[in-house]
Amino acid sequence: MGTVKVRLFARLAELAGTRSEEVEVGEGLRACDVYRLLETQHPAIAGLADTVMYAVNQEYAAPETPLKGGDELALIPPVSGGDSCCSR
Amino acid sequence: MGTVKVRLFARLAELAGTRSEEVEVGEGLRACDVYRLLETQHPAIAGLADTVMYAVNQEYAAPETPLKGGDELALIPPVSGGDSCCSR
Amino acid sequence: MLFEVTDRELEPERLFNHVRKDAAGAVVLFHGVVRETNLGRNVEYLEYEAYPEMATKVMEQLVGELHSKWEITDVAIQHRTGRLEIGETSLLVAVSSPHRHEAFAAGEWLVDRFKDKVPVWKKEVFEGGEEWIEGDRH
Amino acid sequence: MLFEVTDRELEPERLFNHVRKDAAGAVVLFHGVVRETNLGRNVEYLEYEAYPEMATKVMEQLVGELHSKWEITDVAIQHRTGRLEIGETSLLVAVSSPHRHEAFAAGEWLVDRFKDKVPVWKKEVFEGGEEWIEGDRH
Repeated sequence: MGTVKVRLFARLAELAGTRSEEVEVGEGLRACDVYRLLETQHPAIAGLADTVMYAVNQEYAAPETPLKGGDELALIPPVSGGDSCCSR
Repeated sequence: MGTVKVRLFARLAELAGTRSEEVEVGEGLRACDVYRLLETQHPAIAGLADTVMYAVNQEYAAPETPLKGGDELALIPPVSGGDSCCSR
Repeated sequence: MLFEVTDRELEPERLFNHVRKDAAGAVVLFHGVVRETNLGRNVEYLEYEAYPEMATKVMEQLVGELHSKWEITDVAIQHRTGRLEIGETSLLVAVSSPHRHEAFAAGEWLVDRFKDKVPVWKKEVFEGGEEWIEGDRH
Repeated sequence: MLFEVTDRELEPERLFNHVRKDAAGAVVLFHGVVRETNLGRNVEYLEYEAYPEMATKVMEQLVGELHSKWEITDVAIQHRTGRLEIGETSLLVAVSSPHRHEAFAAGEWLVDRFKDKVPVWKKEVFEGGEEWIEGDRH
Protein backbone atom coordinates (compact mmCIF):
# COMPACT_ATOMS: atom_id res chain seq x y z
CA MET A 1 0.00 0.00 0.00
CA GLY A 2 3.03 2.29 -0.29
CA THR A 3 4.60 4.66 2.18
CA VAL A 4 3.86 8.01 3.77
CA LYS A 5 6.55 10.66 3.97
CA VAL A 6 6.55 12.21 7.44
CA ARG A 7 8.09 15.64 8.01
CA LEU A 8 9.09 17.03 11.38
CA PHE A 9 9.83 20.63 12.23
CA ALA A 10 11.26 22.91 14.89
CA ARG A 11 11.31 21.42 18.39
CA LEU A 12 9.97 18.05 17.22
CA ALA A 13 12.71 17.73 14.59
CA GLU A 14 15.32 18.68 17.17
CA LEU A 15 14.03 16.21 19.77
CA ALA A 16 13.62 13.36 17.27
CA GLY A 17 16.95 14.11 15.64
CA THR A 18 15.36 13.82 12.21
CA ARG A 19 13.38 15.97 9.80
CA SER A 20 11.94 13.24 7.65
CA GLU A 21 10.81 9.61 8.01
CA GLU A 22 9.14 7.03 5.77
CA VAL A 23 6.26 5.01 7.26
CA GLU A 24 4.60 1.95 5.68
CA VAL A 25 0.88 2.46 5.17
CA GLY A 26 -1.10 -0.29 6.93
CA GLU A 27 -4.87 -0.79 6.76
CA GLY A 28 -6.67 2.16 8.38
CA LEU A 29 -3.49 4.06 9.30
CA ARG A 30 -4.37 7.53 10.62
CA ALA A 31 -2.26 10.65 11.16
CA CYS A 32 -2.29 10.23 14.93
CA ASP A 33 -1.20 6.60 14.64
CA VAL A 34 1.97 7.77 12.92
CA TYR A 35 2.78 9.95 15.90
CA ARG A 36 2.51 6.92 18.21
CA LEU A 37 4.76 4.96 15.89
CA LEU A 38 7.37 7.69 15.91
CA GLU A 39 7.17 8.00 19.71
CA THR A 40 8.38 4.40 20.01
CA GLN A 41 11.31 5.11 17.66
CA HIS A 42 12.15 8.56 19.13
CA PRO A 43 11.16 8.52 22.82
CA ALA A 44 12.21 12.18 23.18
CA ILE A 45 8.99 13.27 21.44
CA ALA A 46 6.75 11.17 23.71
CA GLY A 47 3.99 13.08 25.49
CA LEU A 48 3.84 15.97 23.02
CA ALA A 49 1.08 14.56 20.79
CA ASP A 50 -1.53 16.81 22.40
CA THR A 51 0.31 19.97 21.35
CA VAL A 52 0.83 18.89 17.73
CA MET A 53 -1.33 19.57 14.70
CA TYR A 54 -1.29 17.50 11.53
CA ALA A 55 -1.08 18.47 7.88
CA VAL A 56 -1.73 16.02 5.06
CA ASN A 57 -0.40 17.12 1.67
CA GLN A 58 0.28 20.63 3.03
CA GLU A 59 -3.21 21.19 4.46
CA TYR A 60 -4.26 21.09 8.10
CA ALA A 61 -6.05 17.81 8.81
CA ALA A 62 -7.79 16.17 11.78
CA PRO A 63 -5.72 13.65 13.82
CA GLU A 64 -8.07 10.87 12.63
CA THR A 65 -7.43 11.56 8.93
CA PRO A 66 -6.74 8.25 7.12
CA LEU A 67 -3.51 8.11 5.13
CA LYS A 68 -2.74 6.51 1.78
CA GLY A 69 0.47 5.73 -0.06
CA GLY A 70 2.25 8.82 -1.39
CA ASP A 71 0.76 11.19 1.18
CA GLU A 72 2.98 13.72 2.89
CA LEU A 73 2.20 13.99 6.60
CA ALA A 74 3.63 16.88 8.59
CA LEU A 75 3.75 17.13 12.38
CA ILE A 76 3.20 20.79 13.18
CA PRO A 77 4.19 22.12 16.62
CA PRO A 78 2.43 25.33 17.68
CA VAL A 79 3.54 27.93 15.11
CA SER A 80 5.40 31.08 16.12
CA GLY A 81 6.37 32.90 12.93
CA GLY A 82 5.95 36.58 12.25
CA ASP A 83 7.10 39.37 14.49
CA SER A 84 8.55 38.98 17.95
CA CYS A 85 5.80 41.07 19.57
CA CYS A 86 3.38 39.83 22.08
CA SER A 87 -0.03 40.27 20.57
CA ARG A 88 -1.57 42.98 22.70
CA MET B 1 -1.19 99.36 18.69
CA GLY B 2 0.78 97.70 15.87
CA THR B 3 -0.30 95.42 13.09
CA VAL B 4 -1.42 91.81 12.64
CA LYS B 5 0.02 89.69 9.87
CA VAL B 6 -2.79 87.81 8.13
CA ARG B 7 -2.02 84.66 6.11
CA LEU B 8 -4.33 83.12 3.54
CA PHE B 9 -4.10 79.61 2.09
CA ALA B 10 -5.45 77.36 -0.63
CA ARG B 11 -8.81 78.43 -2.07
CA LEU B 12 -8.93 81.60 0.03
CA ALA B 13 -5.51 82.70 -1.18
CA GLU B 14 -6.49 82.00 -4.77
CA LEU B 15 -9.82 83.88 -4.50
CA ALA B 16 -8.29 86.86 -2.69
CA GLY B 17 -5.29 86.94 -5.00
CA THR B 18 -2.97 87.31 -2.02
CA ARG B 19 -1.29 85.12 0.57
CA SER B 20 -0.50 87.77 3.13
CA GLU B 21 -1.94 91.06 4.39
CA GLU B 22 -1.13 93.53 7.16
CA VAL B 23 -4.04 94.81 9.29
CA GLU B 24 -3.90 97.68 11.82
CA VAL B 25 -4.94 96.57 15.29
CA GLY B 26 -7.83 98.70 16.57
CA GLU B 27 -9.38 98.51 20.05
CA GLY B 28 -11.05 95.09 20.57
CA LEU B 29 -10.17 93.70 17.13
CA ARG B 30 -11.09 90.00 16.91
CA ALA B 31 -10.10 87.27 14.43
CA CYS B 32 -13.54 87.26 12.83
CA ASP B 33 -13.46 91.04 12.42
CA VAL B 34 -10.37 90.67 10.24
CA TYR B 35 -12.29 88.37 7.92
CA ARG B 36 -15.00 91.03 7.50
CA LEU B 37 -12.34 93.61 6.77
CA LEU B 38 -10.76 91.41 4.11
CA GLU B 39 -14.14 90.66 2.56
CA THR B 40 -14.55 94.35 1.77
CA GLN B 41 -11.11 94.48 0.14
CA HIS B 42 -11.44 91.09 -1.65
CA PRO B 43 -15.13 90.51 -2.44
CA ALA B 44 -14.32 87.08 -3.93
CA ILE B 45 -13.96 85.64 -0.41
CA ALA B 46 -17.31 87.03 0.77
CA GLY B 47 -19.70 84.45 2.17
CA LEU B 48 -17.06 81.88 3.11
CA ALA B 49 -16.49 83.00 6.71
CA ASP B 50 -18.63 80.13 8.04
CA THR B 51 -16.35 77.49 6.52
CA VAL B 52 -13.12 79.05 7.80
CA MET B 53 -11.22 78.32 10.99
CA TYR B 54 -8.76 80.72 12.61
CA ALA B 55 -5.28 80.21 13.95
CA VAL B 56 -3.50 82.81 16.07
CA ASN B 57 0.27 82.37 16.28
CA GLN B 58 -0.01 78.90 14.68
CA GLU B 59 -2.65 77.55 17.06
CA TYR B 60 -6.33 77.04 16.36
CA ALA B 61 -8.34 79.85 18.03
CA ALA B 62 -12.00 80.81 18.42
CA PRO B 63 -13.39 83.42 15.97
CA GLU B 64 -13.83 85.82 18.90
CA THR B 65 -10.17 85.69 19.92
CA PRO B 66 -8.87 89.27 20.49
CA LEU B 67 -5.74 90.23 18.55
CA LYS B 68 -2.74 92.31 19.55
CA GLY B 69 0.13 93.88 17.61
CA GLY B 70 2.62 91.30 16.29
CA ASP B 71 0.12 88.43 16.17
CA GLU B 72 0.02 86.16 13.14
CA LEU B 73 -3.56 85.35 12.14
CA ALA B 74 -4.19 82.55 9.65
CA LEU B 75 -7.45 81.92 7.81
CA ILE B 76 -7.75 78.15 7.52
CA PRO B 77 -10.13 76.65 4.94
CA PRO B 78 -11.22 73.04 5.67
CA VAL B 79 -8.00 71.02 5.55
CA SER B 80 -7.52 68.16 3.08
CA GLY B 81 -3.96 66.91 3.44
CA GLY B 82 -2.85 63.32 3.70
CA ASP B 83 -3.83 60.56 1.35
CA SER B 84 -6.34 60.81 -1.46
CA CYS B 85 -8.56 58.08 0.01
CA CYS B 86 -12.04 58.57 1.17
CA SER B 87 -12.10 57.71 4.84
CA ARG B 88 -14.14 54.55 4.96
CA MET C 1 9.81 62.33 16.66
CA LEU C 2 10.47 63.50 13.14
CA PHE C 3 8.10 65.70 11.14
CA GLU C 4 8.84 67.25 7.79
CA VAL C 5 6.96 69.11 5.09
CA THR C 6 8.95 68.90 1.88
CA ASP C 7 8.51 69.39 -1.84
CA ARG C 8 10.81 66.46 -2.60
CA GLU C 9 10.12 62.74 -2.89
CA LEU C 10 9.32 61.15 0.47
CA GLU C 11 11.77 58.71 2.07
CA PRO C 12 10.18 55.56 3.52
CA GLU C 13 13.50 53.88 4.24
CA ARG C 14 14.74 56.89 6.19
CA LEU C 15 11.54 57.04 8.23
CA PHE C 16 11.71 53.31 8.95
CA ASN C 17 15.31 53.67 10.13
CA HIS C 18 14.32 56.62 12.29
CA VAL C 19 11.61 54.78 14.24
CA ARG C 20 13.25 51.31 14.30
CA LYS C 21 14.65 50.79 17.80
CA ASP C 22 15.84 47.62 19.56
CA ALA C 23 12.85 47.76 21.93
CA ALA C 24 10.32 47.80 19.06
CA GLY C 25 8.96 44.57 17.59
CA ALA C 26 6.61 46.22 15.11
CA VAL C 27 6.84 49.08 12.65
CA VAL C 28 3.75 50.17 10.71
CA LEU C 29 4.44 52.39 7.72
CA PHE C 30 1.48 54.10 6.05
CA HIS C 31 1.77 55.52 2.53
CA GLY C 32 -0.94 57.86 1.28
CA VAL C 33 -0.76 57.66 -2.50
CA VAL C 34 -2.34 59.76 -5.28
CA ARG C 35 -5.16 57.77 -6.87
CA GLU C 36 -6.19 57.91 -10.50
CA THR C 37 -9.86 58.60 -9.74
CA ASN C 38 -11.74 60.63 -7.14
CA LEU C 39 -15.45 61.44 -6.96
CA GLY C 40 -15.75 59.62 -10.29
CA ARG C 41 -13.36 62.01 -12.01
CA ASN C 42 -10.12 61.13 -13.78
CA VAL C 43 -7.41 62.87 -11.80
CA GLU C 44 -4.50 64.38 -13.74
CA TYR C 45 -2.43 65.48 -10.77
CA LEU C 46 -2.70 67.04 -7.29
CA GLU C 47 -1.20 70.22 -5.88
CA TYR C 48 -0.54 70.20 -2.15
CA GLU C 49 -0.03 73.34 -0.10
CA ALA C 50 0.84 73.59 3.60
CA TYR C 51 1.21 76.07 6.43
CA PRO C 52 4.41 74.45 7.67
CA GLU C 53 5.01 76.42 10.91
CA MET C 54 1.54 75.59 12.18
CA ALA C 55 1.61 72.03 10.82
CA THR C 56 4.66 71.38 13.01
CA LYS C 57 2.91 72.66 16.13
CA VAL C 58 -0.27 70.67 15.46
CA MET C 59 1.77 67.50 14.82
CA GLU C 60 3.61 67.93 18.12
CA GLN C 61 0.29 68.11 19.93
CA LEU C 62 -1.06 65.04 18.12
CA VAL C 63 2.06 63.00 18.83
CA GLY C 64 1.89 63.99 22.51
CA GLU C 65 -1.71 62.76 22.61
CA LEU C 66 -0.70 59.57 20.79
CA HIS C 67 1.94 58.75 23.41
CA SER C 68 -0.67 59.16 26.16
CA LYS C 69 -2.96 56.61 24.44
CA TRP C 70 -0.55 53.84 23.32
CA GLU C 71 2.87 52.45 24.16
CA ILE C 72 4.73 53.82 21.17
CA THR C 73 8.50 53.77 20.71
CA ASP C 74 8.80 56.49 18.08
CA VAL C 75 6.91 58.28 15.29
CA ALA C 76 8.03 59.86 12.01
CA ILE C 77 5.89 61.75 9.50
CA GLN C 78 6.57 63.38 6.13
CA HIS C 79 4.12 65.28 3.96
CA ARG C 80 4.92 66.34 0.45
CA THR C 81 3.86 69.65 -1.12
CA GLY C 82 3.74 70.90 -4.69
CA ARG C 83 2.64 68.93 -7.72
CA LEU C 84 2.15 65.17 -7.25
CA GLU C 85 1.49 62.72 -10.05
CA ILE C 86 -0.67 59.59 -9.81
CA GLY C 87 1.13 56.91 -7.81
CA GLU C 88 3.32 59.33 -5.88
CA THR C 89 3.25 59.34 -2.07
CA SER C 90 1.81 62.44 -0.41
CA LEU C 91 1.93 61.29 3.23
CA LEU C 92 4.16 58.86 5.10
CA VAL C 93 3.46 57.91 8.72
CA ALA C 94 5.82 55.50 10.53
CA VAL C 95 5.01 54.20 14.02
CA SER C 96 7.05 51.72 16.07
CA SER C 97 5.98 49.88 19.20
CA PRO C 98 6.88 46.82 21.27
CA HIS C 99 3.38 45.55 20.38
CA ARG C 100 1.96 45.30 16.89
CA HIS C 101 -1.67 46.06 17.74
CA GLU C 102 -0.62 49.34 19.31
CA ALA C 103 1.46 50.22 16.23
CA PHE C 104 -1.53 49.58 13.93
CA ALA C 105 -4.02 51.45 16.13
CA ALA C 106 -1.76 54.45 16.68
CA GLY C 107 -0.81 54.65 13.00
CA GLU C 108 -4.43 54.65 11.86
CA TRP C 109 -5.41 57.19 14.52
CA LEU C 110 -2.57 59.50 13.52
CA VAL C 111 -3.51 59.45 9.82
CA ASP C 112 -7.14 60.22 10.71
CA ARG C 113 -6.17 63.08 13.02
CA PHE C 114 -3.67 64.40 10.48
CA LYS C 115 -6.36 64.71 7.83
CA ASP C 116 -8.66 66.40 10.31
CA LYS C 117 -6.32 68.86 11.96
CA VAL C 118 -3.06 69.56 10.15
CA PRO C 119 -3.14 72.67 7.89
CA VAL C 120 -2.46 71.08 4.51
CA TRP C 121 -4.68 71.41 1.43
CA LYS C 122 -4.89 69.81 -1.95
CA LYS C 123 -6.12 71.05 -5.27
CA GLU C 124 -7.29 68.37 -7.63
CA VAL C 125 -6.66 68.91 -11.32
CA PHE C 126 -8.88 66.58 -13.32
CA GLU C 127 -9.99 66.21 -16.90
CA GLY C 128 -11.93 69.38 -17.57
CA GLY C 129 -11.27 71.42 -14.46
CA GLU C 130 -9.73 71.89 -11.06
CA GLU C 131 -11.00 72.18 -7.50
CA TRP C 132 -9.64 72.80 -4.03
CA ILE C 133 -10.72 69.82 -1.96
CA GLU C 134 -12.10 70.94 1.38
CA GLY C 135 -12.50 68.52 4.25
CA ASP C 136 -12.92 64.75 3.96
CA ARG C 137 -15.38 64.59 1.05
CA HIS C 138 -12.94 62.55 -1.02
CA MET D 1 -0.39 38.35 -4.70
CA LEU D 2 3.23 37.75 -3.82
CA PHE D 3 4.42 35.41 -1.07
CA GLU D 4 7.99 34.41 -0.41
CA VAL D 5 9.92 32.57 2.26
CA THR D 6 13.58 33.53 1.95
CA ASP D 7 16.78 33.39 3.97
CA ARG D 8 17.88 36.75 2.59
CA GLU D 9 17.16 40.29 3.76
CA LEU D 10 13.55 41.30 3.13
CA GLU D 11 12.72 43.95 0.52
CA PRO D 12 10.18 46.57 1.65
CA GLU D 13 10.64 48.75 -1.43
CA ARG D 14 9.99 45.80 -3.75
CA LEU D 15 6.84 44.82 -1.84
CA PHE D 16 5.61 48.42 -1.90
CA ASN D 17 6.15 48.61 -5.65
CA HIS D 18 4.36 45.28 -6.08
CA VAL D 19 1.12 46.37 -4.34
CA ARG D 20 1.14 50.04 -5.42
CA LYS D 21 -1.47 50.44 -8.16
CA ASP D 22 -3.10 53.54 -9.64
CA ALA D 23 -6.44 52.58 -8.07
CA ALA D 24 -4.96 52.38 -4.55
CA GLY D 25 -4.85 55.45 -2.32
CA ALA D 26 -3.33 53.69 0.69
CA VAL D 27 -0.52 51.23 1.26
CA VAL D 28 0.08 49.81 4.74
CA LEU D 29 3.44 48.10 5.20
CA PHE D 30 3.98 46.10 8.39
CA HIS D 31 7.48 45.17 9.55
CA GLY D 32 7.89 42.53 12.25
CA VAL D 33 11.27 43.19 13.80
CA VAL D 34 13.45 41.19 16.21
CA ARG D 35 13.28 42.80 19.65
CA GLU D 36 16.10 42.88 22.18
CA THR D 37 14.01 41.46 25.02
CA ASN D 38 11.28 38.83 25.30
CA LEU D 39 9.70 37.34 28.43
CA GLY D 40 12.18 39.45 30.39
CA ARG D 41 15.16 37.75 28.75
CA ASN D 42 17.95 39.39 26.78
CA VAL D 43 17.66 37.97 23.29
CA GLU D 44 20.89 37.25 21.41
CA TYR D 45 19.33 36.21 18.11
CA LEU D 46 16.42 34.25 16.61
CA GLU D 47 16.40 31.26 14.28
CA TYR D 48 13.36 30.97 12.03
CA GLU D 49 12.35 27.75 10.31
CA ALA D 50 9.47 27.25 7.84
CA TYR D 51 7.58 24.57 5.97
CA PRO D 52 7.52 26.61 2.76
CA GLU D 53 5.28 24.42 0.56
CA MET D 54 2.53 24.44 3.16
CA ALA D 55 3.12 28.09 4.10
CA THR D 56 2.35 29.03 0.50
CA LYS D 57 -0.93 27.08 0.51
CA VAL D 58 -2.04 28.53 3.85
CA MET D 59 -1.19 32.06 2.70
CA GLU D 60 -3.27 31.60 -0.48
CA GLN D 61 -6.25 30.60 1.65
CA LEU D 62 -5.77 33.56 4.00
CA VAL D 63 -5.46 36.04 1.14
CA GLY D 64 -8.62 34.61 -0.46
CA GLU D 65 -10.46 35.14 2.81
CA LEU D 66 -9.01 38.65 3.10
CA HIS D 67 -10.36 39.64 -0.32
CA SER D 68 -13.82 38.44 0.73
CA LYS D 69 -13.74 40.70 3.80
CA TRP D 70 -12.24 43.97 2.49
CA GLU D 71 -11.80 45.88 -0.76
CA ILE D 72 -8.09 45.22 -1.22
CA THR D 73 -6.12 46.03 -4.35
CA ASP D 74 -3.14 43.72 -3.75
CA VAL D 75 -1.14 41.95 -1.04
CA ALA D 76 2.53 40.99 -0.75
CA ILE D 77 4.21 39.04 2.06
CA GLN D 78 7.78 37.98 2.78
CA HIS D 79 9.01 35.91 5.72
CA ARG D 80 12.67 35.43 6.45
CA THR D 81 14.20 32.19 7.73
CA GLY D 82 17.56 31.36 9.31
CA ARG D 83 19.42 33.43 11.85
CA LEU D 84 18.10 36.95 12.49
CA GLU D 85 19.84 39.55 14.63
CA ILE D 86 18.14 42.18 16.79
CA GLY D 87 16.64 44.90 14.61
CA GLU D 88 16.29 42.71 11.52
CA THR D 89 12.90 42.25 9.87
CA SER D 90 11.38 38.76 10.05
CA LEU D 91 8.00 39.50 8.44
CA LEU D 92 6.83 42.05 5.88
CA VAL D 93 3.15 42.43 5.00
CA ALA D 94 2.11 45.01 2.37
CA VAL D 95 -1.57 45.72 1.68
CA SER D 96 -2.99 48.29 -0.77
CA SER D 97 -6.55 49.54 -1.00
CA PRO D 98 -8.56 52.45 -2.38
CA HIS D 99 -9.49 53.15 1.28
CA ARG D 100 -7.04 53.55 4.13
CA HIS D 101 -9.19 52.03 6.88
CA GLU D 102 -9.52 48.83 4.86
CA ALA D 103 -5.77 48.71 4.29
CA PHE D 104 -5.12 49.05 8.04
CA ALA D 105 -7.77 46.52 9.06
CA ALA D 106 -6.75 43.93 6.47
CA GLY D 107 -3.04 44.33 7.26
CA GLU D 108 -3.58 43.81 10.98
CA TRP D 109 -5.88 40.83 10.37
CA LEU D 110 -3.36 39.22 8.03
CA VAL D 111 -0.48 39.53 10.52
CA ASP D 112 -2.68 38.00 13.26
CA ARG D 113 -3.78 35.12 11.03
CA PHE D 114 -0.24 34.59 9.80
CA LYS D 115 1.02 34.10 13.36
CA ASP D 116 -1.83 31.75 14.09
CA LYS D 117 -1.84 29.57 10.97
CA VAL D 118 1.29 29.71 8.82
CA PRO D 119 3.82 26.93 9.56
CA VAL D 120 6.81 28.99 10.64
CA TRP D 121 8.65 28.62 13.96
CA LYS D 122 11.27 30.54 15.84
CA LYS D 123 13.92 29.48 18.29
CA GLU D 124 15.02 32.16 20.69
CA VAL D 125 18.66 32.15 21.71
CA PHE D 126 19.07 34.25 24.84
CA GLU D 127 21.69 34.83 27.48
CA GLY D 128 22.04 31.44 29.14
CA GLY D 129 19.94 29.23 26.92
CA GLU D 130 17.67 28.67 23.98
CA GLU D 131 14.03 27.75 23.49
CA TRP D 132 11.65 26.99 20.65
CA ILE D 133 8.82 29.48 21.02
CA GLU D 134 5.47 27.73 20.61
CA GLY D 135 2.29 29.70 19.99
CA ASP D 136 1.67 33.32 20.94
CA ARG D 137 3.11 33.30 24.49
CA HIS D 138 5.61 36.01 23.60
